[in-house]
Amino acid sequence: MIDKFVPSLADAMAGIQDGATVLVAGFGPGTPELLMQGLANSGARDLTLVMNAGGRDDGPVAELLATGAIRKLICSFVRPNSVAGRQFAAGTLDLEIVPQGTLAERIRAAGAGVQAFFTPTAADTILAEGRETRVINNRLCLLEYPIFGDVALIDAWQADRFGNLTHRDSARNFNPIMAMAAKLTIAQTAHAVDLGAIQPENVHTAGVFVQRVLHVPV
Amino acid sequence: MIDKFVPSLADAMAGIQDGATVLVAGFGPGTPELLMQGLANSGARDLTLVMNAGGRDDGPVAELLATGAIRKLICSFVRPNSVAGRQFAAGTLDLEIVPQGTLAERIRAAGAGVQAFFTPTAADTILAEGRETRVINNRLCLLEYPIFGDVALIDAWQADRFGNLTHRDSARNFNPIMAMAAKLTIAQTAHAVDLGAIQPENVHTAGVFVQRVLHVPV
Amino acid sequence: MSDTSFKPLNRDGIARRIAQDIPEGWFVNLGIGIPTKVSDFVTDREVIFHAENGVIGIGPAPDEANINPYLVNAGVQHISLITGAALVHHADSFAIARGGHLDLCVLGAFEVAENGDIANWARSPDEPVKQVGGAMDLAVGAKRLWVAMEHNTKGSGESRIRTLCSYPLTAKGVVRRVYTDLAVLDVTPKGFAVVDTIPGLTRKTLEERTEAALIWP
Amino acid sequence: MSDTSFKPLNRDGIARRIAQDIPEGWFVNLGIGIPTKVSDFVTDREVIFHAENGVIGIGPAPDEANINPYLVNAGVQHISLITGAALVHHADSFAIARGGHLDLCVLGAFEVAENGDIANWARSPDEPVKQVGGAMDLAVGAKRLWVAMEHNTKGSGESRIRTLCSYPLTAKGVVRRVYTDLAVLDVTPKGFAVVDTIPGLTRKTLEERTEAALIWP
Repeated sequence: MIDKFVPSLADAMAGIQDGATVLVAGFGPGTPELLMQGLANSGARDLTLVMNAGGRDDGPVAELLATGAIRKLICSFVRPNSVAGRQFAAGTLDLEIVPQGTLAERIRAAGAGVQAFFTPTAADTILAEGRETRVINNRLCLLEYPIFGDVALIDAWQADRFGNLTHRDSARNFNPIMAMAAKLTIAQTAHAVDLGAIQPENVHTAGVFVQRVLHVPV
Repeated sequence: MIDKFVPSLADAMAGIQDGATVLVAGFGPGTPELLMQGLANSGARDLTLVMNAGGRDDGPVAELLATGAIRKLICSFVRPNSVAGRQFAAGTLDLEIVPQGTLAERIRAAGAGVQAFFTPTAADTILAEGRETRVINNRLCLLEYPIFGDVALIDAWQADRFGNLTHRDSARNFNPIMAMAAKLTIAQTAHAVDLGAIQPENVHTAGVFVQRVLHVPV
Repeated sequence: MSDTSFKPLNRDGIARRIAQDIPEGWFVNLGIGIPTKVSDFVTDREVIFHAENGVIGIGPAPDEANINPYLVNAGVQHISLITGAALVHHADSFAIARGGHLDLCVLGAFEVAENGDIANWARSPDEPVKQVGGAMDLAVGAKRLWVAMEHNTKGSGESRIRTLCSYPLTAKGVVRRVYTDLAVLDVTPKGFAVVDTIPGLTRKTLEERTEAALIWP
Repeated sequence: MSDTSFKPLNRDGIARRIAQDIPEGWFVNLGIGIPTKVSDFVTDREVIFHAENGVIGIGPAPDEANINPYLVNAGVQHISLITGAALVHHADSFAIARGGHLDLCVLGAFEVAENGDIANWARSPDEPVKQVGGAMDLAVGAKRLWVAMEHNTKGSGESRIRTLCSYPLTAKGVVRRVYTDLAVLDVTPKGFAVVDTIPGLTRKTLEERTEAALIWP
């Protein structure tokens, strides 16, 4: 029987290697807060964290960064007055700033087997300096590469034992695409439901993209 | 008030220009048969038809091709014993064969503002002859461009006046991505429903991608 | 700057002025700051507002009692949904922005130039932290880009309406129109064209307050 | 070819043999033809079958009375869904195939070569019509590719197990294993390795029937 539920946070986080690239979803709601604590406590070091809001200071990203386990942060913005901002200023954190739409598209590309793509976003900005550009259809475009995750930490509203998920309202955000982009996707879910409780037409993240599910009742 | 419903097939098909690129969805179910008849009867000529199953002979694609209005067909396969196969053999139809996944991805790229992408699919086949390839991450990749539609003809199960759609079961197929990829997306729907009848979380094709809706009760 | 014959619009005033120009049926993304307020003033037409985090059909801000903790806008403020809303994931949401499906995006900015360049994310190329967010995607992807901002900087009163931007760009040649506390300016192939000005503001004063050349009707 | 000491597997037999090797929990795409039959023989394990048109979790073929006209597989045959199925659109469905999310794809083929090349869509580069479908996407995208086919061509009895493919390729170097009516062969860096053969088939006969060299255990 396929059953992706794991009994504990420790089981959920087992096996994350030093040096891993970890995708963390969330945009306000939809942030897998318990799994982020689990990552902070896991002892894994030298990590690359990919998280849109890595440069904010609300929520558990501050805790995660404060462990010093994050070597590099890939995100769309960093506030100067945040843990990430201060670590970057102090030279202890590498930073890659990616426009939010390009970030989403690069993550989706990793999940979809797209090996690179051209986008007009940022092509005529300083973010493109030293990088490959090309004029396509009279528009200057920038070549972007997928962001593959070793691990993705995601959040769900409902999950079944196949790992099929729903996400509530705007808590969907990066969750479905990060699930696609990682070798090991770990989901925390507010509700554990029976197989069949989620209508096939209304699955938001298909179980094929999810390897472990931890039930974290709200 | 926003109301994308149109009263007749003639209204649905109004304004399709000679030389237009028309995306037509469907994979068995999910084929907008009435709209295809409308296109056949519209008098528009010199069209490029993009349709996965353009090379099959079941359904209204045969009728559409038989009008002689299609100059070029872009699809993933053509059976020798089909209208398309015979027209191609007779030299009256241009043919571009695209692997089905690349076809879907090129259509999605058009909708998503991706100006080109590299994919391993077909990179080491005769379909890549004379085209740009590049080794990325030790894999030979082929450069592919988006397929933009002037018009998309799609099928839906439910529609509201904003143009939000659901698709039933595997009738979803190319419908959501073709809706994204065209300037003018025309949907035929089995059911016209009140605004709010489709749960926001379970809209399959958002109204932003749909310009006209024709109610065709089943 | 002590001219008291005119009263610059406040932030709500700029938002209200923008709202006047949005026709029914448009599909619109509003940036953080003044732009977010625009929807408050679109009350008599159906306009569909989009947020980068996957919300299509933002409704009014809820009162405290009706906050849904699972529903926020791109500024992570609580929102409601209109009837007929739809929710998508982040890549699909930016497909809307980048794929040319927005009739309009309204962004805030530090500077706009007469060639349509916009700078809204950093005050220096060497700035150690960079707050890009989704602005670059929206700026190149929307069918039209309007900017909402104060005409002059708060401290030194420098013009944000520029011959050339001095700050790092968000995108080149994309701004169609600028709404400030003093005027509405179209970006034309010949430069900034004055669409209208606030009551009491003289041509001379606007020109003094504006670094770029202005084309008058 | 008149050796009667062995009985080649029929198409169901090949499918049954493949089914034996699929462990519980795998996520599998089955091509048209013999591969489609494989799922009929996976009855005691949970294996999730995927179709290119967006079906995740194909169930058994329905009887006439229970046909759902809105639900077909990649061969446009009517299917049912298992409990726990999910439906996605065509780009998301091929994201599964191309993004490396399939544990296994089983395709039919005209030829397989000892370097793992597969040819399954055209018998000549000049063939006027080309039936590519989704095979090229599946062949390069799946974590492992197995091929199901008859060992020899029907007419002249030529070997489909080749040193090099003679037909236009679907993809290079991707086949891991071949299941024929005579044998199961692994594609290894040194060539085809015999995994097993049908009862009564001698080494000599298999070698006569096979153009490529065989590595025996």
